[in-house]
Amino acid sequence: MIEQKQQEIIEEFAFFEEWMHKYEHIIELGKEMKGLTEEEKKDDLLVAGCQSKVWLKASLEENGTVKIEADSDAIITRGLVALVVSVFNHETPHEILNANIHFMNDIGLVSNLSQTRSNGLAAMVKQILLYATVFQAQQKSN
Amino acid sequence: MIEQKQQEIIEEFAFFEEWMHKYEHIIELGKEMKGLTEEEKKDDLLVAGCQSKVWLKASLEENGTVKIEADSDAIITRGLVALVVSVFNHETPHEILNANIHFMNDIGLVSNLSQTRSNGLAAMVKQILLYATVFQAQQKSN
Amino acid sequence: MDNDTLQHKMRELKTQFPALNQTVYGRPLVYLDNAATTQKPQRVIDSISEYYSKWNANIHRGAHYLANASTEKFEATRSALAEMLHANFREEIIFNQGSTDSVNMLSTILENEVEEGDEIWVTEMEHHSNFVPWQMLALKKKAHFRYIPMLPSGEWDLDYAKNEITDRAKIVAFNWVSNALGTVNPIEELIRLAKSAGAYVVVDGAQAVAHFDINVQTLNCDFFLFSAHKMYGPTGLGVLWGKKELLEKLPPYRYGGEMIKKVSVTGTTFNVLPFKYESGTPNIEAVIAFNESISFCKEVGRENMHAHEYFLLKTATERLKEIERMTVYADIPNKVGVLSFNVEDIHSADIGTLLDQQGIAVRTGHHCTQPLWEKLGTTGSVRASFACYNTVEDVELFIAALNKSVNMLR
Amino acid sequence: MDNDTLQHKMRELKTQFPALNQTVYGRPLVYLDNAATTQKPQRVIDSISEYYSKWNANIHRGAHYLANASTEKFEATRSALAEMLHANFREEIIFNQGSTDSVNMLSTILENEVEEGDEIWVTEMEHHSNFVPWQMLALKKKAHFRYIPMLPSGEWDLDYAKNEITDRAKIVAFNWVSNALGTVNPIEELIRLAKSAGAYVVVDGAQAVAHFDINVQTLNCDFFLFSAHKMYGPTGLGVLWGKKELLEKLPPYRYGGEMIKKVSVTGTTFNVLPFKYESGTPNIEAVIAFNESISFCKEVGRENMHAHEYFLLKTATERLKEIERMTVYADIPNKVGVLSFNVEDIHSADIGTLLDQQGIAVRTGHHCTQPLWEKLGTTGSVRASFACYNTVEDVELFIAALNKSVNMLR
Ligand SMILES: Cc1ncc(COP(=O)(O)O)c(C=O)c1O
Ligand SMILES: Cc1ncc(COP(=O)(O)O)c(C=O)c1O
Repeated sequence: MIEQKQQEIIEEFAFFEEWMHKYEHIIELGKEMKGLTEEEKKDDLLVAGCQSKVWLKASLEENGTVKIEADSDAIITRGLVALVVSVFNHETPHEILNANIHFMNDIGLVSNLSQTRSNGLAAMVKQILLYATVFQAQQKSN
Repeated sequence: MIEQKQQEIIEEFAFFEEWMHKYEHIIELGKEMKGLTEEEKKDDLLVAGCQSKVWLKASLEENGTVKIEADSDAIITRGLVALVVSVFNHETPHEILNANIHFMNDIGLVSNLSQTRSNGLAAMVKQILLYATVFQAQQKSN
Repeated sequence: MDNDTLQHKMRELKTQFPALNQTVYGRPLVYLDNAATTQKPQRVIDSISEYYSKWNANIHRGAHYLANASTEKFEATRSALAEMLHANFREEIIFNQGSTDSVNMLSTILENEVEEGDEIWVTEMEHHSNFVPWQMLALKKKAHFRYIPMLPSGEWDLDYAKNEITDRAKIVAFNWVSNALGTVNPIEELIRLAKSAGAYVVVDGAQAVAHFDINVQTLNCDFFLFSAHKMYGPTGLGVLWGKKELLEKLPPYRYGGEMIKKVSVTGTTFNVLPFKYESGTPNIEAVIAFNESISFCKEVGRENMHAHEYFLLKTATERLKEIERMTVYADIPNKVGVLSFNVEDIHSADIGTLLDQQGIAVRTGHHCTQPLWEKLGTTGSVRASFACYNTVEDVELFIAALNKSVNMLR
Repeated sequence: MDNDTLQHKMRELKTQFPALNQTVYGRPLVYLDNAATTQKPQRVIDSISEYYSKWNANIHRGAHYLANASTEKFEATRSALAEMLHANFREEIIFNQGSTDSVNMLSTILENEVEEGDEIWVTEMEHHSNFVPWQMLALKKKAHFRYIPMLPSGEWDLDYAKNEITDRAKIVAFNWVSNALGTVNPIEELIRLAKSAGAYVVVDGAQAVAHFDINVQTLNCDFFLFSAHKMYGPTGLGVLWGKKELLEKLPPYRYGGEMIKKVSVTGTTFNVLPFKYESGTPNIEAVIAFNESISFCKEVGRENMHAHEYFLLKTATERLKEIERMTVYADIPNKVGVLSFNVEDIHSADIGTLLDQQGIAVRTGHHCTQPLWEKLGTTGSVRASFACYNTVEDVELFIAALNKSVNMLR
């Protein structure tokens, strides 16, 4: 499932020939994303490593999948965050932990977006994996 | 007089075509110099700035000229010290203070001998000028 | 020199900087991040290559040709700096790692000069490097950490300073030019105030040395510091000038080779200036190559540099103000070529990202001056900063790309 | 590899070092001052030129192409170093100015770990840079400054260490290889002793990194430090490795940009590793170019380097001993290619001067290890030190020139 979602994103971005259109799409995604409420955007949800701020919230759903919500104060980062959320949301901890995340490279996010920002995303992914690890442990001990 | 002594040294060194002979001559000068006694080679006579040690002693002679004695623990430095002493010894403070000291450059001491060492010699010359200044002041106040 | 002549003269400079002659993402690079670090002229790069190809040796203690040659070249830069700063003594010039290193050194060696209840002053606009070390020193010595407030215009509140700086002030440290806003501060007046209060005066010249002639004698400060990399020189090199009598009196900072006169198991005595403050193998390569940067600035003339950069600043500022909902910070006359701005409801990082895609290199964020932004009610800005090699075309490309970015983000 | 194959392989190296391909005073340069600083291969020089021609930008906080590119290259060297040292975490690698800087940093951040009456240990053969900072720390904290004596052979008196190092020892700091004598010390054993006494263990690897593979895990020290310029790298760059849990626990050292999380007028919080210890603009150029030195050493192989240098050492030592009234210091098997000697009644500086005239670069004097020479009853030596690019011909030229010099001086 995670792999399939990555493929869809890659295909979507292959469509854009110009950097401008790629970014317009990311900005669009950023505008569309539900994100977090102002009350939720607190320092304890902050993910380190970003020039712009990224907040991340994860919880275990009843059916055993992970619910991920996130936000950013910069719109481009927000769009990128939306992509990451769409890939990981509603997957099981097991699937998350075993996924090979490559779409960011494939759509040119790493080379084309700033190191600082992709580091921010890297930190976000790292944080999601951490949550998944904890949730998996919880599931096993239940 | 100082100028004349410098010219003599320059002529003397012009004689040597090879570095070896130049150094053999300097070593010879070092061996021949009377220098200071072991008791005189104390820290308060040390001149700063030398890799090898240089001791310097200056006094005002009855006829108003300056007597300079010096030594070094390294034989090449000792030879160079001998040259400096021979130029300044038994000159008046006035003559010393008004001299244009160029022989070290002219015989290739600065370019051909190490910076550290020529700095040591520079420090020695500086110290001699300092003594000369003091002696001149003493003479005037007498 | 009239402006046309000046523009003509400065236009040639860009060709001396190889890094400026390239494209990024297929677009010509427009480098407007000069307040972070300047590019280096070919002569500096060549000097480094030459050093490693011909002269490399450890300095000062050598008894051989290369060691003497590199020592001589190393010391020649010290002399050139003494001349550039109008220092009385060449041994007043201390080499270290950078401005941050200098301030940390000063805040350490001045430790015993500060007593409980004394005041240590900075300004609200300082770079963190000239803020945190003093804050920490105050904390350590139970001294009062105080600051001269910044007005909304980006200028110091000098009236406040006049009223509040008394003889309880032991140290007053401040930048000549703000790296975040580009404002040129009235340091002569603050130095006078601080000196008559009997305080040690530290001038952070990091953002000034590439634009103004400096005379530490007439400034009458106690310490003046800057980084080579912001003056067309190599990274990893700082210059600290200090009054000889102070540097002689104050304790050493780093202990090790070169700064030692005599070491034994029972005790150690220290060397004279400048070696007292230069322990360990220094950044020899950078010191030697920096002499080329010094010559470069002298030959171009800082007056010309500043006039040219100021012209670019004014041109860009006018064009910028045509953009709707634009805030230009510190839009006052006394400035170097630093343009700090925000567009309402758009994050500075977003503008930076889209400018970058168009080949325009600017910096976004807090620029290591968080207290300043807190005062201005935000967290940072987009900062475009000009150097002598920038051109009017650079400004045009920047403004066009900015307009496009803002449209995309609205 | 047999010795012939090795000699053949190493012979090619010299061509990679432009500084070695020159004459001084009309004679071919024989550079035997490698313990002071090594020459740099062309790839390191090229990397510096490339950096300034293509990538130069201030790192970490940039939002543009060049800043990202240089940040990536900068961090790549950190990763390469983590691999080279077998560090568990790449953020355990801290960049600074040099070995001297590292020891000063450690002696400052460990300050609160030392109490009155505790013991701080070094050895009698330490470089001043790993001696004086600890001596000063002991003085400041009223701790006992103690040292492991050196035997006349140039080896540590380990029996003394075994008897005297007790749980009162808080810090034990020592070099792996002596810069003055070239002796390779039994650090594994001393680390074991010091760790079982519960002390912090600091290893000065300045003279080891160009000769031995390093594994900080199996060594089990707490801190390991060295300078790039002694490992075929640029000047002005030090590397400090420290155990993550310690670096996280200990206080910051230099305050300023980059090491800050949040600054305000009321207080400041610090950033995570490695930034906590890397304030201010670092020596970006040197860090990036140093990656080439790391590759160079890896490709040649430190085992090969050491074997080759050892062969040169043995050859030179044998020839040296043919000279009358010659004292070779530390003529023992466990050595790197450092040959330290004196000729009776001849000053080392005189030998150095005459060797220099013949194109042979050696170092003379105390080599920043005065306590060592005091123990050996003299004030210094002539030191010839070999690197991987030296050849048997270099040894021949050196010995011939030495014979000539000694004859002139007798
Ligand atoms: C054993 C040892 N430690 C420390 C140092 C100091 O290194 P640096 O001068 O690069 O700070 C040296 C350099 O001579 C050394 O040989
Ligand atoms: C005003 C000011 N002070 C200090 C610094 C710190 O300089 P460095 O990073 O070279 O130590 C900077 C650099 O950004 C600066 O702009």
